[in-house]
Amino acid sequence: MDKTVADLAAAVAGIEDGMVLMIGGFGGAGAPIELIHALIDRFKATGSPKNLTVVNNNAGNGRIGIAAMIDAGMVAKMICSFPRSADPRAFTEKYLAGEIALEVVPQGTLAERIRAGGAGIPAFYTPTSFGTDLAKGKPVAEFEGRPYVQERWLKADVALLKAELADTQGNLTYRKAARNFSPLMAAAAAVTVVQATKVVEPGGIDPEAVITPGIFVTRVVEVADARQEEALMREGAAYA
Amino acid sequence: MDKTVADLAAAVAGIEDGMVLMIGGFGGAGAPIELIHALIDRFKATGSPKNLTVVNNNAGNGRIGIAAMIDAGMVAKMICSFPRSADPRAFTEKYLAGEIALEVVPQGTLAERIRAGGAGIPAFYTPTSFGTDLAKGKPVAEFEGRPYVQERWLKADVALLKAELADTQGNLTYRKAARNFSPLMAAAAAVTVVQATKVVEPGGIDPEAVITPGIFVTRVVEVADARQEEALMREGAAYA
Amino acid sequence: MTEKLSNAQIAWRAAQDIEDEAYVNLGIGFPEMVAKFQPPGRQAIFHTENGILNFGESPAAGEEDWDLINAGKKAVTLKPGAAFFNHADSFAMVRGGHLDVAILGAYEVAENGDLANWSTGPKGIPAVGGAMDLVHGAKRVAVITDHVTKDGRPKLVKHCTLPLTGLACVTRVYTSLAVIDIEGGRFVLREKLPGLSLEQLQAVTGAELVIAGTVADLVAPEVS
Amino acid sequence: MTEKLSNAQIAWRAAQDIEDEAYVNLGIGFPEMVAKFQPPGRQAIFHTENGILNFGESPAAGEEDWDLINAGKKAVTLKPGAAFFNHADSFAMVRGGHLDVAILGAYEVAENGDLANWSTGPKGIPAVGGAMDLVHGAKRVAVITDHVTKDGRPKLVKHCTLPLTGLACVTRVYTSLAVIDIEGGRFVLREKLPGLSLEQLQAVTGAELVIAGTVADLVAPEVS
Repeated sequence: MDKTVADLAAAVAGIEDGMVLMIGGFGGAGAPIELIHALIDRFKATGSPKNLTVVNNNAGNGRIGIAAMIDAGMVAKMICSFPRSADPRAFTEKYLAGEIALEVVPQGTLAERIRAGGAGIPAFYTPTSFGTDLAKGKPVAEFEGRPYVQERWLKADVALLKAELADTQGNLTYRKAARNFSPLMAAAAAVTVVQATKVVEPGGIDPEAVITPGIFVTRVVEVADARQEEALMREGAAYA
Repeated sequence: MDKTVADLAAAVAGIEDGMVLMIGGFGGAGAPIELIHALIDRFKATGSPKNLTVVNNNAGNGRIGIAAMIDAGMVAKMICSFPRSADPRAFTEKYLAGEIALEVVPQGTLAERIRAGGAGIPAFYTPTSFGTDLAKGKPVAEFEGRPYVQERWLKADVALLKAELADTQGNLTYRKAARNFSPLMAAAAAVTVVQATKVVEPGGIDPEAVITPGIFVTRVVEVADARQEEALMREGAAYA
Repeated sequence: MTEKLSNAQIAWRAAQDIEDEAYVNLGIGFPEMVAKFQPPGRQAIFHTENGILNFGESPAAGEEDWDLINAGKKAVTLKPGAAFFNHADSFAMVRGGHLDVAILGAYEVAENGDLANWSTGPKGIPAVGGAMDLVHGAKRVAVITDHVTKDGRPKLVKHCTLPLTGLACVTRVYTSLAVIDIEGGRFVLREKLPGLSLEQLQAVTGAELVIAGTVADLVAPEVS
Repeated sequence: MTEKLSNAQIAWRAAQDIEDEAYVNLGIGFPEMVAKFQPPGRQAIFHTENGILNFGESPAAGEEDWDLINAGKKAVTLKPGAAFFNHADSFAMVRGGHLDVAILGAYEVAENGDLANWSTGPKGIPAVGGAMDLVHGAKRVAVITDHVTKDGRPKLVKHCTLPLTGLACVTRVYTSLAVIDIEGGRFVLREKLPGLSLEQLQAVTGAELVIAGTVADLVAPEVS
């Protein structure tokens, strides 16, 4: 079994117009910048993929990563908890112009919906958002006298993730707080694509240390010189 | 912050008649034999705790651990997925005599109910058990045309767990497949008591390697010479 | 009719349909044998409910590590690329549809794919384990079983009479006499022992066997 | 009335109520200051939604590791005993009631404990983050805030007019003028600035202040 592919273009193959993409990361930690930019390259060369729905905690920062996807016109809808950032221009401009849709989800509910998608749980109840605008239209129920909101699972066609180590079977570790949503997204997507800073042979990761077991991973590409989004931001980088 | 206690008796203090106890382990892997036996010692000395509800995947094996609790007459009800084992006499005798109650829960549903208890999710839907005797009386709902059963969270007054490493703040690692239900139970119990094979200072466990963060742990006791339940079984051990 | 496949031969036949690199869960007991018969060149990855992916054979007697066991509580070993995880994550793999194949035993299988394999009725002590989760999780749920009960009654039936494990979940049954797919609520015969007539097979099957295309010979080598 | 506590002083006051060994989440922005003012001898453990328990101060400029950030995307450091975990586990800590205290900012707090702190209405771009989860998770949810808005209107009100974050969730409010508990659907005054009369305080508060027992002086040292 060898899930590695030769390059970034092969890694992002098969992502089509209209798909739902989960993209790992919280702020810059865990953002798979190289995978995203490879997808932008394909869009620029072929006009596809477009009309994407992107699931991420945020909605892009500056002119790189998800923000650059939005700038390029690939994204029809964002599902996120916090569409603000140090430099939210890309999303803000499109949103105010009515050119991008937004589904705001409380962060814990977003995490749990993704986790449910991967775990085969179609719906669950949470106290979060009860009585607020974000619960409008959702079923509510009482348990032990306390009100809860019913939330639905969230799945994706493809997840794009950044890992620290991957073995060729797709077992993953992450670096510090770059873990965040990625293990959940790995399970919730039909196809999970991972850029790893280092790819090792099976046995190269201690079975106790595996955070995402390989069963959740479809393709792995090594990006040894991966850049951290926040570091790029501070250099004033733009991908255009 | 120092969550360690001096001995097993102090570790199991405060467990009272009628409480719900989650006990870690799947078969012998992860069974906190020394904590259980300390609780039996207290029962024998004081007549308490009794009328306990015990949550575990199984219902005891041989004459040690949970089986010895049942033999001693401390357990009023078992919540488990599989009340059979190599030597299920203790449970079987009491069950056939009508002296112990049984709630059988599919193993994945048991895990998810405990996980929900720790995660503040009062109810969720699962395909598991739909149309079977184990779904009787439970609400059902359709999502995308497929039927699901509503299941409720499961919480406990106390969890008794076995860890490999613990630091004094309660961060835990487990040994191999001894992990099983324990990280879920740690979160689902009001008081989580852990016997660890080795206790280290904060910083002694790599933050990436922590499986159960200390926030879920109340008390830690070092049991350096902890015995494995299955190994004791094979020696023919009995705790009576 | 005395000729039939041994349990090992049934397990061998089921193993031939497991693709290379498939993620597979084998039920405890008889289905565990399937792992032994993977064709050369194929390497499935085995999952056990109690939190291991990519475990291997049993260790030699005396070499067991009892913290390294499968769902049947038997000692196992690890292959390179193994991973440990907790029970919630383990059943997320199951319920979330991440397994390619689950192979389970059966008391009864109905022609609509209903499975009964966890309870022989109200007299015993009920014990379900992970079976009810597995039947709703894997992309393909197959059963291996003797074709009839010990006292000769059909295990493939019109309707199950024993408590159900899951509804309409089984898609293929490997028995001691035949390989049968469940399609459109019917038993479709794919393979049968060469010495067995269709009439003989139908006589020990509790619902109609449908023929759709070729019925191949069910042939298994001597294995154990 | 120009005298009031600075933000740092409000944060200092809130910090005095955090017990030793408490597990605490501080909202992004102003509430993050609370961590600086823990009394000597007490050591809370701080949680951040993005998957760290037991993080510490910001590193020196140039020493940042941008994979080691808090929910406000600021670089942090680790203390001994820190742990990383994924977002589902992080919000299990929140929603599951495992945090002792959450301290959040506010646009409005109503006398029944309703909180509005995520949206200033339909004109802006909505962004909620983890606030709606935090108000339902921690054992104690406190707010730190200026007593009035920048244009002088009360932030402590009879009913919130802005979109709600959570219903009846706040139990204590630390403002630039007072410390107020929410009990039985009323604002109960516990402390006020010594130079401020009850009438003056009531005049800038949008719902009745109830006196129940002693009203202590709210005194904070010069901190920044």
